[in-house]
Amino acid sequence: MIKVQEQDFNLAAEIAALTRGRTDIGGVVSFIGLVRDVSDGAKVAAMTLEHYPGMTEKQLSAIERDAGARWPLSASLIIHRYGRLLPGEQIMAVVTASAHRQAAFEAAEFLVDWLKTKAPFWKLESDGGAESWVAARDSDDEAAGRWEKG
Amino acid sequence: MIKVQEQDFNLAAEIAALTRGRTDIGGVVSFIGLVRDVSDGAKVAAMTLEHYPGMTEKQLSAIERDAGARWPLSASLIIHRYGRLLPGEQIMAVVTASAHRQAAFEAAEFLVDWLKTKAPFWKLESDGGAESWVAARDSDDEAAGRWEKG
Amino acid sequence: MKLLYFAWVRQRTGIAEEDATPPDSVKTVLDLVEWLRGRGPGYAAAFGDLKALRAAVNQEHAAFDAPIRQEDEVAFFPPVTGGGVAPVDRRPE
Amino acid sequence: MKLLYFAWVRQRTGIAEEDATPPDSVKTVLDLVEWLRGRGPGYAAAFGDLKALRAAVNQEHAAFDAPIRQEDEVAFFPPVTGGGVAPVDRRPE
Repeated sequence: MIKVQEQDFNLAAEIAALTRGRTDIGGVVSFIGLVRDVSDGAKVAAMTLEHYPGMTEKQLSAIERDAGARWPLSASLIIHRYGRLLPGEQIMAVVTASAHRQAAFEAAEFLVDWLKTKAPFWKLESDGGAESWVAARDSDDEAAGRWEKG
Repeated sequence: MIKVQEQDFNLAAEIAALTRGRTDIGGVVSFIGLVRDVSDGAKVAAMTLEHYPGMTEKQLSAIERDAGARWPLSASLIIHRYGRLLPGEQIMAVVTASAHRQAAFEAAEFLVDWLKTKAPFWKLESDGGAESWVAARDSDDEAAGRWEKG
Repeated sequence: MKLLYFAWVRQRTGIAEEDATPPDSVKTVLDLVEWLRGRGPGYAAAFGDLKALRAAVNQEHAAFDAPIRQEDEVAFFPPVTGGGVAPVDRRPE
Repeated sequence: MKLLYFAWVRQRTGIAEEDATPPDSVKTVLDLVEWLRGRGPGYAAAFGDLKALRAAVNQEHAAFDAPIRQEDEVAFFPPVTGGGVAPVDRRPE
Protein backbone atom coordinates (compact mmCIF):
# COMPACT_ATOMS: atom_id res chain seq x y z
CA MET A 1 0.00 0.00 0.00
CA ILE A 2 1.14 3.52 -0.87
CA LYS A 3 0.30 6.73 0.96
CA VAL A 4 1.50 10.15 -0.16
CA GLN A 5 0.21 12.73 2.26
CA GLU A 6 0.85 16.07 3.92
CA GLN A 7 -0.39 15.05 7.38
CA ASP A 8 1.55 13.05 9.97
CA PHE A 9 0.98 9.33 10.53
CA ASN A 10 0.87 6.90 13.48
CA LEU A 11 3.11 3.90 12.85
CA ALA A 12 1.36 1.56 15.28
CA ALA A 13 -2.05 2.31 13.73
CA GLU A 14 -0.64 1.75 10.24
CA ILE A 15 0.92 -1.58 11.25
CA ALA A 16 -2.27 -2.66 13.02
CA ALA A 17 -4.32 -1.89 9.87
CA LEU A 18 -1.80 -3.75 7.71
CA THR A 19 -1.74 -6.90 9.85
CA ARG A 20 -5.37 -6.90 11.11
CA GLY A 21 -6.91 -10.37 10.97
CA ARG A 22 -3.63 -11.85 9.73
CA THR A 23 -2.15 -14.68 11.79
CA ASP A 24 0.45 -15.81 9.24
CA ILE A 25 2.84 -12.88 9.78
CA GLY A 26 5.85 -13.62 11.96
CA GLY A 27 7.75 -10.36 11.74
CA VAL A 28 7.08 -6.75 10.87
CA VAL A 29 10.02 -4.45 10.13
CA SER A 30 9.56 -0.71 9.93
CA PHE A 31 11.74 2.24 9.16
CA ILE A 32 10.83 5.82 9.99
CA GLY A 33 12.83 8.70 8.54
CA LEU A 34 12.92 11.79 10.78
CA VAL A 35 13.95 15.36 10.07
CA ARG A 36 17.34 16.08 11.62
CA ASP A 37 18.36 19.53 12.80
CA VAL A 38 21.74 19.26 11.12
CA SER A 39 22.46 18.47 7.48
CA ASP A 40 26.09 18.25 6.32
CA GLY A 41 27.12 20.33 9.30
CA ALA A 42 24.59 23.12 8.69
CA LYS A 43 21.70 23.89 11.02
CA VAL A 44 18.23 22.98 9.74
CA ALA A 45 15.31 24.96 11.17
CA ALA A 46 12.72 23.51 8.79
CA MET A 47 12.46 21.70 5.49
CA THR A 48 9.92 21.67 2.72
CA LEU A 49 9.43 18.52 0.68
CA GLU A 50 8.30 19.07 -2.88
CA HIS A 51 7.15 16.14 -4.98
CA TYR A 52 5.74 15.27 -8.41
CA PRO A 53 2.11 14.21 -7.85
CA GLY A 54 1.23 11.32 -10.12
CA MET A 55 4.81 10.22 -10.72
CA THR A 56 5.35 9.78 -6.98
CA GLU A 57 2.49 7.30 -6.63
CA LYS A 58 3.59 5.50 -9.81
CA GLN A 59 7.19 5.15 -8.61
CA LEU A 60 6.29 4.10 -5.08
CA SER A 61 3.87 1.47 -6.39
CA ALA A 62 6.51 0.14 -8.80
CA ILE A 63 9.13 -0.04 -6.04
CA GLU A 64 6.69 -1.80 -3.72
CA ARG A 65 5.75 -4.34 -6.43
CA ASP A 66 9.43 -4.96 -7.07
CA ALA A 67 10.06 -5.68 -3.37
CA GLY A 68 7.06 -8.04 -3.34
CA ALA A 69 8.53 -9.93 -6.31
CA ARG A 70 11.96 -10.28 -4.68
CA TRP A 71 10.95 -11.25 -1.13
CA PRO A 72 8.06 -13.32 0.25
CA LEU A 73 6.16 -10.43 1.84
CA SER A 74 2.73 -10.82 3.44
CA ALA A 75 2.10 -7.07 3.29
CA SER A 76 3.96 -3.81 2.82
CA LEU A 77 3.38 -0.10 3.14
CA ILE A 78 5.19 3.03 2.02
CA ILE A 79 4.14 6.38 3.49
CA HIS A 80 5.83 9.56 2.30
CA ARG A 81 4.91 13.05 3.44
CA TYR A 82 5.34 16.31 1.57
CA GLY A 83 5.12 19.96 2.60
CA ARG A 84 6.80 21.77 5.47
CA LEU A 85 8.40 19.70 8.25
CA LEU A 86 10.28 20.58 11.42
CA PRO A 87 13.25 18.77 13.01
CA GLY A 88 12.10 15.64 14.85
CA GLU A 89 9.04 15.20 12.62
CA GLN A 90 8.38 12.00 10.69
CA ILE A 91 9.14 12.27 6.95
CA MET A 92 8.36 8.79 5.72
CA ALA A 93 7.94 5.20 6.75
CA VAL A 94 8.38 1.79 5.19
CA VAL A 95 6.72 -1.29 6.69
CA THR A 96 7.32 -4.86 5.53
CA ALA A 97 5.61 -7.93 6.97
CA SER A 98 6.67 -11.49 6.32
CA ALA A 99 6.53 -14.97 7.79
CA HIS A 100 10.33 -14.76 7.73
CA ARG A 101 12.19 -12.04 9.58
CA GLN A 102 15.19 -11.81 7.28
CA ALA A 103 12.96 -11.24 4.24
CA ALA A 104 11.20 -8.42 6.09
CA PHE A 105 14.52 -6.79 7.06
CA GLU A 106 16.02 -7.02 3.59
CA ALA A 107 12.89 -5.77 1.82
CA ALA A 108 12.62 -2.78 4.17
CA GLU A 109 16.24 -1.80 3.58
CA PHE A 110 15.78 -2.22 -0.17
CA LEU A 111 12.71 0.03 -0.16
CA VAL A 112 14.42 2.76 1.87
CA ASP A 113 17.49 2.69 -0.39
CA TRP A 114 15.38 2.93 -3.55
CA LEU A 115 13.08 5.63 -2.22
CA LYS A 116 16.09 7.87 -1.79
CA THR A 117 17.21 7.48 -5.40
CA LYS A 118 13.96 6.96 -7.34
CA ALA A 119 11.05 8.66 -5.58
CA PRO A 120 10.55 12.16 -7.03
CA PHE A 121 10.95 14.21 -3.84
CA TRP A 122 13.15 17.25 -3.34
CA LYS A 123 14.12 18.80 -0.03
CA LEU A 124 14.41 22.52 0.50
CA GLU A 125 16.17 23.16 3.81
CA SER A 126 15.97 26.39 5.73
CA ASP A 127 18.39 27.44 8.48
CA GLY A 128 15.83 29.99 9.63
CA GLY A 129 16.92 32.53 7.01
CA ALA A 130 18.55 31.16 3.88
CA GLU A 131 17.04 28.25 1.98
CA SER A 132 18.89 25.66 -0.06
CA TRP A 133 18.04 22.53 -2.02
CA VAL A 134 19.54 19.34 -0.65
CA ALA A 135 21.90 17.69 -3.13
CA ALA A 136 21.68 13.97 -3.81
CA ARG A 137 24.38 11.88 -2.15
CA ASP A 138 26.65 9.49 -3.98
CA SER A 139 26.45 7.15 -0.99
CA ASP A 140 22.69 6.83 -1.56
CA ASP A 141 23.23 5.86 -5.20
CA GLU A 142 25.72 3.28 -3.99
CA ALA A 143 23.28 1.96 -1.40
CA ALA A 144 20.58 1.57 -4.03
CA GLY A 145 23.09 0.11 -6.48
CA ARG A 146 23.83 -2.88 -4.23
CA TRP A 147 20.37 -4.23 -5.04
CA GLU A 148 20.90 -4.17 -8.84
CA LYS A 149 21.02 -7.60 -10.40
CA GLY A 150 24.58 -8.25 -11.54
CA MET B 1 15.96 0.63 27.42
CA ILE B 2 14.61 -2.78 28.43
CA LYS B 3 10.99 -3.71 29.12
CA VAL B 4 9.90 -7.19 30.19
CA GLN B 5 6.15 -7.18 30.63
CA GLU B 6 2.97 -9.21 30.41
CA GLN B 7 0.82 -6.45 28.87
CA ASP B 8 0.75 -5.43 25.21
CA PHE B 9 2.62 -2.37 23.92
CA ASN B 10 2.05 0.40 21.38
CA LEU B 11 5.02 0.74 19.06
CA ALA B 12 4.32 4.34 17.99
CA ALA B 13 4.06 5.45 21.62
CA GLU B 14 7.31 3.63 22.48
CA ILE B 15 9.13 5.23 19.54
CA ALA B 16 7.71 8.66 20.39
CA ALA B 17 8.96 8.30 24.00
CA LEU B 18 12.37 7.14 22.78
CA THR B 19 12.87 10.01 20.31
CA ARG B 20 11.03 12.79 22.18
CA GLY B 21 12.96 16.05 22.10
CA ARG B 22 15.67 14.48 19.92
CA THR B 23 16.41 16.14 16.59
CA ASP B 24 19.65 14.30 15.82
CA ILE B 25 17.99 11.01 14.87
CA GLY B 26 17.69 10.37 11.15
CA GLY B 27 16.23 6.87 11.11
CA VAL B 28 14.35 4.58 13.44
CA VAL B 29 14.18 0.87 12.62
CA SER B 30 11.77 -1.40 14.45
CA PHE B 31 10.99 -5.07 14.42
CA ILE B 32 7.84 -6.57 15.90
CA GLY B 33 7.54 -10.32 16.37
CA LEU B 34 3.95 -11.61 16.11
CA VAL B 35 2.42 -14.94 17.12
CA ARG B 36 1.72 -17.03 14.02
CA ASP B 37 -1.09 -19.58 13.85
CA VAL B 38 1.16 -22.21 12.32
CA SER B 39 4.48 -23.49 13.67
CA ASP B 40 6.41 -26.10 11.68
CA GLY B 41 3.18 -27.08 9.93
CA ALA B 42 1.16 -27.55 13.14
CA LYS B 43 -1.76 -25.32 14.12
CA VAL B 44 -1.16 -22.94 17.05
CA ALA B 45 -4.22 -21.86 19.03
CA ALA B 46 -2.25 -20.08 21.75
CA MET B 47 1.22 -19.90 23.23
CA THR B 48 2.58 -19.28 26.69
CA LEU B 49 5.94 -17.60 27.09
CA GLU B 50 7.85 -18.55 30.21
CA HIS B 51 10.97 -16.62 31.20
CA TYR B 52 13.63 -16.37 33.90
CA PRO B 53 12.96 -13.13 35.79
CA GLY B 54 16.22 -11.45 36.69
CA MET B 55 18.29 -13.26 34.08
CA THR B 56 16.02 -11.93 31.32
CA GLU B 57 16.63 -8.30 32.27
CA LYS B 58 20.35 -9.00 32.69
CA GLN B 59 20.66 -10.65 29.27
CA LEU B 60 18.58 -8.05 27.43
CA SER B 61 20.60 -5.21 28.98
CA ALA B 62 23.86 -6.91 28.02
CA ILE B 63 22.69 -7.46 24.43
CA GLU B 64 21.53 -3.85 24.16
CA ARG B 65 24.86 -2.56 25.53
CA ASP B 66 26.68 -4.77 23.02
CA ALA B 67 24.65 -3.31 20.11
CA GLY B 68 25.36 0.21 21.36
CA ALA B 69 29.09 -0.55 21.39
CA ARG B 70 29.06 -1.94 17.84
CA TRP B 71 26.89 0.66 16.11
CA PRO B 72 26.48 4.43 16.61
CA LEU B 73 22.99 4.31 18.10
CA SER B 74 21.20 7.36 19.46
CA ALA B 75 18.71 5.22 21.36
CA SER B 76 17.43 1.66 21.53
CA LEU B 77 14.64 -0.32 23.11
CA ILE B 78 13.90 -4.00 23.64
CA ILE B 79 10.40 -5.03 24.75
CA HIS B 80 9.63 -8.69 25.41
CA ARG B 81 6.32 -10.00 26.67
CA TYR B 82 5.68 -13.15 28.68
CA GLY B 83 2.50 -15.05 29.56
CA ARG B 84 -0.30 -16.31 27.33
CA LEU B 85 -0.52 -14.92 23.78
CA LEU B 86 -2.88 -15.57 20.87
CA PRO B 87 -2.08 -15.69 17.13
CA GLY B 88 -1.67 -12.18 15.71
CA GLU B 89 -0.56 -10.73 19.07
CA GLN B 90 2.72 -8.86 19.51
CA ILE B 91 5.42 -10.91 21.29
CA MET B 92 8.35 -8.53 21.30
CA ALA B 93 9.82 -5.48 19.65
CA VAL B 94 13.25 -4.06 19.02
CA VAL B 95 13.73 -0.38 18.18
CA THR B 96 17.03 1.19 17.13
CA ALA B 97 17.53 4.87 16.37
CA SER B 98 20.56 6.34 14.68
CA ALA B 99 21.73 9.30 12.64
CA HIS B 100 22.60 6.68 10.02
CA ARG B 101 20.01 4.34 8.61
CA GLN B 102 22.28 1.40 7.89
CA ALA B 103 23.53 1.34 11.48
CA ALA B 104 19.93 1.27 12.70
CA PHE B 105 19.04 -1.61 10.35
CA GLU B 106 22.08 -3.70 11.24
CA ALA B 107 21.73 -3.16 14.98
CA ALA B 108 18.04 -4.13 14.88
CA GLU B 109 18.78 -7.34 12.99
CA PHE B 110 21.62 -8.14 15.39
CA LEU B 111 19.37 -7.65 18.42
CA VAL B 112 16.58 -9.85 17.01
CA ASP B 113 19.05 -12.61 16.11
CA TRP B 114 20.61 -12.57 19.58
CA LEU B 115 17.31 -12.41 21.42
CA LYS B 116 16.34 -15.69 19.82
CA THR B 117 19.47 -17.47 21.01
CA LYS B 118 20.36 -15.75 24.30
CA ALA B 119 17.25 -14.37 25.98
CA PRO B 120 15.88 -16.90 28.51
CA PHE B 121 12.38 -17.36 27.08
CA TRP B 122 10.62 -20.63 26.32
CA LYS B 123 7.48 -21.08 24.24
CA LEU B 124 4.77 -23.55 25.10
CA GLU B 125 2.46 -23.91 22.10
CA SER B 126 -1.08 -25.22 22.30
CA ASP B 127 -3.07 -26.48 19.31
CA GLY B 128 -6.24 -26.12 21.40
CA GLY B 129 -5.72 -29.47 23.11
CA ALA B 130 -2.17 -30.78 23.28
CA GLU B 131 0.69 -28.54 24.43
CA SER B 132 4.31 -28.76 23.36
CA TRP B 133 7.52 -26.84 23.99
CA VAL B 134 8.99 -25.18 20.91
CA ALA B 135 12.46 -26.49 20.08
CA ALA B 136 15.29 -24.09 19.23
CA ARG B 137 16.16 -23.83 15.55
CA ASP B 138 19.60 -24.39 14.12
CA SER B 139 18.92 -21.56 11.64
CA ASP B 140 18.55 -19.16 14.57
CA ASP B 141 21.93 -20.19 15.95
CA GLU B 142 23.40 -19.62 12.50
CA ALA B 143 21.74 -16.22 12.25
CA ALA B 144 23.17 -15.18 15.61
CA GLY B 145 26.52 -16.71 14.70
CA ARG B 146 27.02 -14.37 11.76
CA TRP B 147 27.58 -11.51 14.23
CA GLU B 148 30.40 -13.29 16.10
CA LYS B 149 33.76 -11.65 15.71
CA GLY B 150 35.98 -13.92 13.62
CA MET C 1 3.56 18.90 -24.90
CA LYS C 2 3.10 19.36 -21.16
CA LEU C 3 6.26 20.51 -19.38
CA LEU C 4 6.78 20.35 -15.62
CA TYR C 5 9.60 21.81 -13.53
CA PHE C 6 10.51 20.96 -9.95
CA ALA C 7 12.78 22.27 -7.17
CA TRP C 8 15.47 24.69 -8.39
CA VAL C 9 14.57 24.01 -12.04
CA ARG C 10 11.12 25.45 -11.28
CA GLN C 11 12.66 28.38 -9.40
CA ARG C 12 14.90 29.25 -12.36
CA THR C 13 12.25 28.94 -15.10
CA GLY C 14 9.89 30.83 -12.79
CA ILE C 15 6.97 28.51 -13.54
CA ALA C 16 5.86 25.06 -12.35
CA GLU C 17 4.30 23.90 -15.60
CA GLU C 18 3.40 25.04 -19.11
CA ASP C 19 2.12 23.75 -22.42
CA ALA C 20 4.67 24.06 -25.20
CA THR C 21 4.86 23.20 -28.89
CA PRO C 22 8.49 22.60 -29.75
CA PRO C 23 9.37 22.31 -33.47
CA ASP C 24 9.32 18.90 -35.17
CA SER C 25 13.12 18.79 -35.02
CA VAL C 26 12.82 18.20 -31.23
CA LYS C 27 12.77 14.41 -31.12
CA THR C 28 14.55 13.58 -27.80
CA VAL C 29 14.75 14.90 -24.24
CA LEU C 30 18.15 16.43 -25.11
CA ASP C 31 16.68 18.21 -28.17
CA LEU C 32 14.02 19.64 -25.85
CA VAL C 33 16.63 20.82 -23.31
CA GLU C 34 18.54 22.61 -26.06
CA TRP C 35 15.37 24.22 -27.40
CA LEU C 36 14.33 25.32 -23.87
CA ARG C 37 17.75 26.91 -23.22
CA GLY C 38 17.04 29.44 -25.97
CA ARG C 39 13.83 30.70 -24.39
CA GLY C 40 15.42 33.24 -22.03
CA PRO C 41 17.95 33.67 -19.23
CA GLY C 42 15.85 31.81 -16.63
CA TYR C 43 15.66 28.79 -18.92
CA ALA C 44 19.34 29.08 -19.81
CA ALA C 45 20.15 28.95 -16.07
CA ALA C 46 17.76 26.07 -15.43
CA PHE C 47 19.02 23.95 -18.31
CA GLY C 48 22.69 25.00 -18.37
CA ASP C 49 24.20 22.03 -16.53
CA LEU C 50 23.06 18.66 -17.86
CA LYS C 51 24.91 16.78 -15.12
CA ALA C 52 22.72 18.39 -12.46
CA LEU C 53 19.52 17.72 -14.38
CA ARG C 54 17.20 14.70 -14.49
CA ALA C 55 14.13 14.10 -16.66
CA ALA C 56 10.96 12.04 -16.69
CA VAL C 57 8.76 11.25 -19.68
CA ASN C 58 5.17 10.40 -18.84
CA GLN C 59 6.11 10.08 -15.17
CA GLU C 60 8.93 7.57 -15.70
CA HIS C 61 12.60 8.41 -15.23
CA ALA C 62 14.08 8.95 -18.72
CA ALA C 63 17.56 9.33 -20.22
CA PHE C 64 18.45 12.37 -22.33
CA ASP C 65 18.33 10.31 -25.52
CA ALA C 66 14.77 9.11 -24.81
CA PRO C 67 12.38 9.93 -27.68
CA ILE C 68 9.52 12.36 -27.02
CA ARG C 69 6.29 13.21 -28.85
CA GLN C 70 3.95 16.25 -28.78
CA GLU C 71 1.42 14.45 -26.53
CA ASP C 72 3.98 13.55 -23.85
CA GLU C 73 4.32 14.92 -20.32
CA VAL C 74 7.98 15.82 -19.80
CA ALA C 75 9.38 16.86 -16.41
CA PHE C 76 12.77 18.29 -15.42
CA PHE C 77 14.22 18.27 -11.92
CA PRO C 78 17.42 17.80 -9.89
CA PRO C 79 18.46 14.34 -8.68
CA VAL C 80 15.84 13.20 -6.14
CA THR C 81 16.42 13.41 -2.38
CA GLY C 82 13.42 11.60 -0.88
CA GLY C 83 13.19 8.81 1.64
CA GLY C 84 14.11 10.46 4.93
CA VAL C 85 17.34 12.22 5.75
CA ALA C 86 19.34 9.45 7.39
CA PRO C 87 22.39 8.94 5.21
CA VAL C 88 24.07 5.66 4.50
CA ASP C 89 27.31 5.29 6.37
CA ARG C 90 30.15 2.86 6.11
CA ARG C 91 29.70 -0.42 7.97
CA PRO C 92 31.51 -0.56 11.33
CA GLU C 93 34.69 -2.66 11.47
CA MET D 1 22.49 -23.47 46.56
CA LYS D 2 19.41 -22.11 44.85
CA LEU D 3 18.22 -24.26 41.96
CA LEU D 4 15.76 -23.09 39.29
CA TYR D 5 14.06 -25.15 36.57
CA PHE D 6 12.28 -23.83 33.49
CA ALA D 7 10.02 -25.15 30.69
CA TRP D 8 10.04 -28.96 30.42
CA VAL D 9 12.85 -29.27 32.94
CA ARG D 10 10.47 -27.71 35.50
CA GLN D 11 7.63 -29.99 34.37
CA ARG D 12 9.78 -33.12 34.84
CA THR D 13 11.25 -32.19 38.22
CA GLY D 14 7.76 -31.08 39.27
CA ILE D 15 9.06 -27.91 40.97
CA ALA D 16 10.13 -24.46 39.77
CA GLU D 17 12.80 -23.87 42.38
CA GLU D 18 14.36 -25.33 45.51
CA ASP D 19 17.22 -24.88 47.91
CA ALA D 20 19.66 -27.77 47.86
CA THR D 21 22.90 -28.66 49.59
CA PRO D 22 24.86 -30.93 47.28
CA PRO D 23 27.95 -32.69 48.75
CA ASP D 24 31.35 -31.01 48.54
CA SER D 25 32.30 -33.32 45.67
CA VAL D 26 29.90 -31.34 43.43
CA LYS D 27 32.28 -28.74 41.98
CA THR D 28 30.91 -28.10 38.45
CA VAL D 29 27.54 -27.81 36.69
CA LEU D 30 28.05 -31.33 35.33
CA ASP D 31 28.70 -32.70 38.85
CA LEU D 32 25.44 -31.09 39.92
CA VAL D 33 23.52 -32.61 36.97
CA GLU D 34 24.84 -36.06 37.91
CA TRP D 35 23.94 -35.58 41.56
CA LEU D 36 20.42 -34.35 40.62
CA ARG D 37 19.82 -37.40 38.37
CA GLY D 38 19.98 -39.62 41.41
CA ARG D 39 17.18 -37.80 43.25
CA GLY D 40 14.25 -39.65 41.63
CA PRO D 41 12.61 -40.60 38.35
CA GLY D 42 11.43 -37.00 37.61
CA TYR D 43 14.98 -35.71 38.02
CA ALA D 44 16.37 -38.60 36.00
CA ALA D 45 13.98 -37.66 33.15
CA ALA D 46 14.78 -33.95 33.43
CA PHE D 47 18.54 -34.45 33.46
CA GLY D 48 18.83 -37.50 31.23
CA ASP D 49 19.84 -35.81 27.98
CA LEU D 50 22.68 -33.33 28.35
CA LYS D 51 22.41 -32.27 24.71
CA ALA D 52 18.89 -30.93 25.29
CA LEU D 53 19.87 -29.11 28.48
CA ARG D 54 21.32 -25.65 29.09
CA ALA D 55 22.47 -24.06 32.34
CA ALA D 56 23.00 -20.65 33.86
CA VAL D 57 25.07 -19.80 36.92
CA ASN D 58 24.10 -16.57 38.70
CA GLN D 59 21.92 -15.63 35.73
CA GLU D 60 24.67 -15.99 33.11
CA HIS D 61 24.73 -18.75 30.51
CA ALA D 62 27.25 -21.35 31.69
CA ALA D 63 29.01 -24.41 30.24
CA PHE D 64 28.77 -27.78 31.97
CA ASP D 65 32.35 -27.52 33.19
CA ALA D 66 31.70 -24.17 34.89
CA PRO D 67 32.59 -24.22 38.61
CA ILE D 68 29.81 -23.74 41.16
CA ARG D 69 29.72 -22.88 44.85
CA GLN D 70 27.13 -23.38 47.60
CA GLU D 71 25.99 -19.73 47.43
CA ASP D 72 25.33 -19.79 43.66
CA GLU D 73 22.00 -19.61 41.83
CA VAL D 74 22.00 -22.38 39.22
CA ALA D 75 19.26 -22.74 36.60
CA PHE D 76 18.50 -25.52 34.13
CA PHE D 77 16.37 -25.15 31.01
CA PRO D 78 16.07 -26.18 27.34
CA PRO D 79 17.71 -24.07 24.60
CA VAL D 80 15.95 -20.69 24.56
CA THR D 81 13.26 -19.81 22.01
CA GLY D 82 12.57 -16.12 22.57
CA GLY D 83 12.51 -13.18 20.24
CA GLY D 84 9.33 -13.68 18.24
CA VAL D 85 8.46 -16.64 16.07
CA ALA D 86 9.56 -15.46 12.63
CA PRO D 87 12.27 -17.87 11.52
CA VAL D 88 15.33 -16.97 9.53
CA ASP D 89 15.09 -18.17 5.96
CA ARG D 90 17.64 -18.42 3.21
CA ARG D 91 18.28 -15.25 1.25
CA PRO D 92 16.44 -15.09 -2.07
CA GLU D 93 18.55 -15.67 -5.20
